[in-house]
Amino acid sequence: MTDSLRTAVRQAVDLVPDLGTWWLALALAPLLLAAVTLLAAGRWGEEPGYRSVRTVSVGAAILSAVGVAGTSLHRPRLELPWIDGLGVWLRLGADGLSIPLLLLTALVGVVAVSLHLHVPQPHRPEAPDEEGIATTSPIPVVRGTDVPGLATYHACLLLVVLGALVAFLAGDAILFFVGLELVLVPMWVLVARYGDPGARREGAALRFLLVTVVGSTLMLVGLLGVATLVGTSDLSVWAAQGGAGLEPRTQVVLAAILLLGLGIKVPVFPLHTWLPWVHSTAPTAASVLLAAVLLKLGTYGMVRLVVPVVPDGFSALAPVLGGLGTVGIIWASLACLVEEDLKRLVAWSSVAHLGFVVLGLSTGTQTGLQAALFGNVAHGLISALLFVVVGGLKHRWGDARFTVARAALRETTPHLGAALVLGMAASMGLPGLAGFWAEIGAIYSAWAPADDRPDGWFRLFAALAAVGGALAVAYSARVLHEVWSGDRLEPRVPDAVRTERYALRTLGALVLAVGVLPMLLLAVTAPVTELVVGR
Amino acid sequence: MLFVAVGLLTAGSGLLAVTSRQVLHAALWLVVALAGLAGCYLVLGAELVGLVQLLVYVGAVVVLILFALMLTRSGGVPVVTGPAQRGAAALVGAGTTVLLGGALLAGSGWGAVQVAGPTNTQVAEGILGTYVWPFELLSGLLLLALVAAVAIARTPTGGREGET
Amino acid sequence: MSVVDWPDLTWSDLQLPSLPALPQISIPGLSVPDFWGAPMQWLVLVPALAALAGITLSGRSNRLAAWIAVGGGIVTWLASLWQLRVLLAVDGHHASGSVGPLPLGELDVPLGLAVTWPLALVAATVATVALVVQVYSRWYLWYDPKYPAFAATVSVFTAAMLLTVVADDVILLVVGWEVMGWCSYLLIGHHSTKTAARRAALKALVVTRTADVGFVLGMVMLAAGARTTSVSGIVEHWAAEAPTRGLVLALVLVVVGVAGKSATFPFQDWLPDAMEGPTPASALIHAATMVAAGTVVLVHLFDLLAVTGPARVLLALLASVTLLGGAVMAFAQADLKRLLAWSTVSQVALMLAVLAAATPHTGPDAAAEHLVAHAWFKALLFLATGWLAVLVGGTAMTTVASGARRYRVLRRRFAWGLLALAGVPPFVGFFSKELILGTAESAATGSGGLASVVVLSAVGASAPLTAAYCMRAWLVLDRPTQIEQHAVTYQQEPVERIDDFFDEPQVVHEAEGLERAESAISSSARSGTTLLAAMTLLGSLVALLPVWRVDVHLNLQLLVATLLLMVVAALAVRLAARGVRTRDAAARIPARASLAAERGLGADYAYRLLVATPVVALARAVTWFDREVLDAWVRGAGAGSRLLGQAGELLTPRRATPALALVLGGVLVLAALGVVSR
Amino acid sequence: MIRPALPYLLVAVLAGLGVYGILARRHAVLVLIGVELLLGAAGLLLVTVGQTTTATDPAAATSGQVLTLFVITIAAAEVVLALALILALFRARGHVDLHADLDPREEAAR
Repeated sequence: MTDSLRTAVRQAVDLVPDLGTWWLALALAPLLLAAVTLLAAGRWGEEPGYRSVRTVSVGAAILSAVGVAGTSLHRPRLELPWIDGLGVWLRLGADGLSIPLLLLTALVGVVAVSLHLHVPQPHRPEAPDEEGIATTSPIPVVRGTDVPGLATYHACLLLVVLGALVAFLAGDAILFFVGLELVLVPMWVLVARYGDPGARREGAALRFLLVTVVGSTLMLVGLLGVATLVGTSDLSVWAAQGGAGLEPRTQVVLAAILLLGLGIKVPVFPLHTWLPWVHSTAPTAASVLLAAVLLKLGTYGMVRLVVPVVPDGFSALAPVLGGLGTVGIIWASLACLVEEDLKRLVAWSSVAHLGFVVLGLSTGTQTGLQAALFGNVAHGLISALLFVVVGGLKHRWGDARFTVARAALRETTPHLGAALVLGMAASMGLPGLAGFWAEIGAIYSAWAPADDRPDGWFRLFAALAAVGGALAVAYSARVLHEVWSGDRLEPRVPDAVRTERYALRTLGALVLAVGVLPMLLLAVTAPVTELVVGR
Repeated sequence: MLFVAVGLLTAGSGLLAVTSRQVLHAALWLVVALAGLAGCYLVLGAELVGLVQLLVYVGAVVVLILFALMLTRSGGVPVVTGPAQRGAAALVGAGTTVLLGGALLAGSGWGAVQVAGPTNTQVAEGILGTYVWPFELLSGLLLLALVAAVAIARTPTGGREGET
Repeated sequence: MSVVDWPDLTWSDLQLPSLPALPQISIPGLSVPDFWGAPMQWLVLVPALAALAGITLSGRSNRLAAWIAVGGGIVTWLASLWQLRVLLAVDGHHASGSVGPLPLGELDVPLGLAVTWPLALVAATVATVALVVQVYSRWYLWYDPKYPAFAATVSVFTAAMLLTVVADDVILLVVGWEVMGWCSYLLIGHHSTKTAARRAALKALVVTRTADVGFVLGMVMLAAGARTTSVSGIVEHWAAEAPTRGLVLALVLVVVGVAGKSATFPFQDWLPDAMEGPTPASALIHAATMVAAGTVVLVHLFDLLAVTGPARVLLALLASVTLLGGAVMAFAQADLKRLLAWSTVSQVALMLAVLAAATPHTGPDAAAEHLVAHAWFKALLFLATGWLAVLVGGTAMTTVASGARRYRVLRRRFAWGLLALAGVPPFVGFFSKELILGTAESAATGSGGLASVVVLSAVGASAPLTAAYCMRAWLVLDRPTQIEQHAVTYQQEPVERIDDFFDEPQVVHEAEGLERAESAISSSARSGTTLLAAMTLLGSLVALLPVWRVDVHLNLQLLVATLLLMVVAALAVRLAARGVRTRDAAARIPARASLAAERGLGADYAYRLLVATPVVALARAVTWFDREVLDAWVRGAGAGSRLLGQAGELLTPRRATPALALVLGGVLVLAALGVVSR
Repeated sequence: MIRPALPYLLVAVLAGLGVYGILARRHAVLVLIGVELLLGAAGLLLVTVGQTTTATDPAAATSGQVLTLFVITIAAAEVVLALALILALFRARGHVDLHADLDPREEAAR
């Protein structure tokens, strides 16, 4: 049954022309051009209307997505000398490790760009005794409107996507770093300028910038360390050498620096405190990008820059990393049980899910790595879905906290409700949806880690991770219990508008497809994991 | 030797140009220093450069500086900074001299070499051949500087003079 | 020395003679294309696709949703029959693939499917019950705007259960297992505007998922040892050596998970609360899916369970406690649905008990057979109760009193269901329970050890208890009505069929006459219950099919003794009910005791005290610590950089010349460094 | 025959004097005089190197003088601009004292 389908798909794929490195250009150039155009347009006299801005940026994102799809299909490689004096080359290319994330980035980019930007309303102070809201409470506007600075906003979104794509495509450590940094500043602008004014957005934005810049600095130090020791910044050379010729002690130091820097970006347990703040402040699209793309850069960096490059150092630190990941799972899930703000809650759940990813990574087995890579993409899809819903809800309610008076989603806004149910189900690791395979894979691989890992500890981690899975069910059910079901019908809020519906359907369908047919993803990453671990 | 004499003249007048308490004197000492520099060029066999130096610097620039000095009366403000600042300046200046001199002397050594400069024809060919694009660019730069200077130095419209 | 010379009887003597080998029907030149796959694939795929289609296509149309759901049910049912046919052809074991092996590195994940006779029969039962439930819920939720979601959920539920039944891979078992838990959450909380329903749904999900921690870990351990997730591979690997501590731990954990899903002590309390869901959902959860899944999983893993002493003893103890406790609790309930719920708790524990008691010699088929039997009669009882509840407006014992008299059409359905539940011959319950008794007895006298002895005594004790609560329910339902008492004779008019499946049902108000009201059910739903009622009797034949792999010696003494005990219990209940207005024997129970029983003996309070409150307190501590301590370094970094900035500002000269001196001096120093270091 | 050490020494001295002049003077025009000396030093260095080089390539051989010419030209342009700026500054502030506080408005706000 599947064989005939496979041939059909292959024939369809063969119809796509191979444009070589032009695919790469198609993936990156539209974003850059559109971002520059939008940035310039706002300063060139009259600000363009929201229709033209949206057309330009959505068009650029879609074009770029097409380019990314072509890149993933034909896997062109581009190598140009860039900074000769430093031996830095402009190496761009996709492999099994980056293709899922590239596609994820392109898709989430389209989703984020197409979401409407709403004027953040000033914070509505809550009187606890006013439980029964008057039926005349204003219905929030959820359609596209002219917002001051809309062009800059879209340009920032495009730049974030561009930076992420560059980082995922990079075949050179310095280029990877450049991509990583390219993401930060527009994201800071998004949070600081377009964030929720009621949530001290400058503070949150500064927190984001400060913390991630610390992470970047550490990472740069680590990268330069490896580059000087290996003698090149070519990632394929790094991976091919596999730490040969590096002292074990040096490897441990390098791995520690890199993991610390990347751990801030992921974020791993004790370094995670910035994430809920930023998420609770950021506008919806920025939250979507932050969760679905930016956090992935950290885990991707671990797989790309640490695991194959300094294997001895990584395996020495792996128990600590796995332990931190596990503590993160439990810690964040517990926090979710009492968190009062819906957006912060979803952010916390991100910490928990990335804990599973980190745990899978640290086991040093192919199974664990596969599960981690799968979890990366799964979390990207799920968190994007959830943030679209939750961000929309926050705008509709005027506040994302559970204390705000609200109607039950199931009764009044069934589309948003269904999406929330799907997202929460996936978030709790329901089989048939994307989250499950990462979770079970991480637990399994922690129970049966690689030979050089301490068995006992990892089994403890596996047990704790399983408990964390149960906690995830508890908090997801809590969210549904509080938000989705209920008998309250007031105050009325509008259901998902068209763009939201399209976004939710696309993401939901992918969550389901990846959950039911995990081999779609696993088959792509399998050769790479064999290379990374199987040596 | 000839160069020693010219050089000493240049250095001495330069010293006076930066230490003189009289504004006008400083400018005049600058004339001497730049003229000395032109002499150095001549001694080194770069006649064209020496002449241009005389023409542009001694002829034009210094006149401009003098004009500026007259236009901007110091208005009772002391010309020279306090002793601490001067001490620091002397330190940095001396440091520059030592560092630069040390580096250059270490590079060249004390031996004598043959002066083998290009002829003026060669220089002209160089300017209009190899370096023609920078040369053309420079003319543009000069024009731009001229226009910009006029624009900046002009009395702002609606300013004090416009009212009277 | 026995008074009567009991004949020596084994189960195989009772079984129907094996069918002669069917003639091979070969259709020449018509090779079945590969595209059609194996029936077990369709068993899972069809309901899943029906759910997907129901959600995406039906929109707001209940009618379309019903077509899709029932159509999917029918195709599933046909697939289950096809499966039986295939099994007949291939001699008892049929394997197939599903979505294909997963490239998960070192771990071998074939994701295979396989069926044997008992499981194929379970699958057929599940498919039938699911179809009946679909048809029934179309009528039951006719005006419900959320019906499409409900129907789709039922379809997913069916798919998950069938997946659990036909899975030959522990990952697939976990998949089906968890999806069922989730679907039960949705179904129980279907009336989400009711606070009680929301709470019950939350409780069901959280309690079962908590126990599932053990299930998942146990499965992971089994797979990790064998380096494969295929059930046959796991059994082969672990059975090859003597039971190790790893195996014991894994199976104990699996048993804990099974206990959660099967509502066995100490996780029993979610199931009675789950009565808040619509009745069709209850029927599905109780009869064929959810709670029965534990039995199915343990049947899959029976070869390992049977050789692992501690896990068996644990299972036997839990199941025995639940078996007796559930029966007692059922007797004390003041609500018919809750009575049935507790009876489910008890009956499912019976299946688990026999699994604990069975030895490799006797085999696990008694549990599977009771699962099939239980599915028939419990589905029937629930659907009949739902029907009655619609007619009389509630399920409290006082409300449903005389129900079976007022609505004659329900009388036979209730009677047969309760008789089968009590295990009276010749109903299906009798045969399955006899087989259980025989298995336990064989094991207890054989090599079963402590677990079998415990189970045997518990099973023996549970029979009269079951008979007692069945008798109680029947007495209440069958209480003569006022009218009858006055007019003695009851005029039964021919039942009028006034509706059909896809037409809107005409709600006949009581004012038009009680007799006609009984037909206020769609004819298809009605025929569904008729089918189930028939199966409580015809199912006996299924129980006697020669496909059950049982090698059980039947002890006729035990059998007769059990039957006698049941009669005595029933008579005692009858006596106790005399003189009570509602003919409810439970009225004799002290009020405090019955109230406590209705509240589940405070299990809910215990859950909250022992688990929920500490966890939430821990969570609060965690957030406090996170905010005040972990976040400190971020805030500290912010404050620190601000301080640094202020210090830098103080150091910066405020005038141009010194600033320039600093800059040039700095350049000079840098240049000097460059020159010196060269 | 010439010792290149002598012009090099002069270059160093002139540069030092230029730096001293830039740093020690308060009057903006006098600061400019220091700048001129620095530029002169640069020109002298270029010419010296150009005249003593042994390169035969015409582009390299002429580069010393040509670049010095360029430097002189650019210096002229720079002086013109700088003086215009100084004039504008004088108009705005009434003095051209570089030792004054950086920004009076900022000081007032402090």
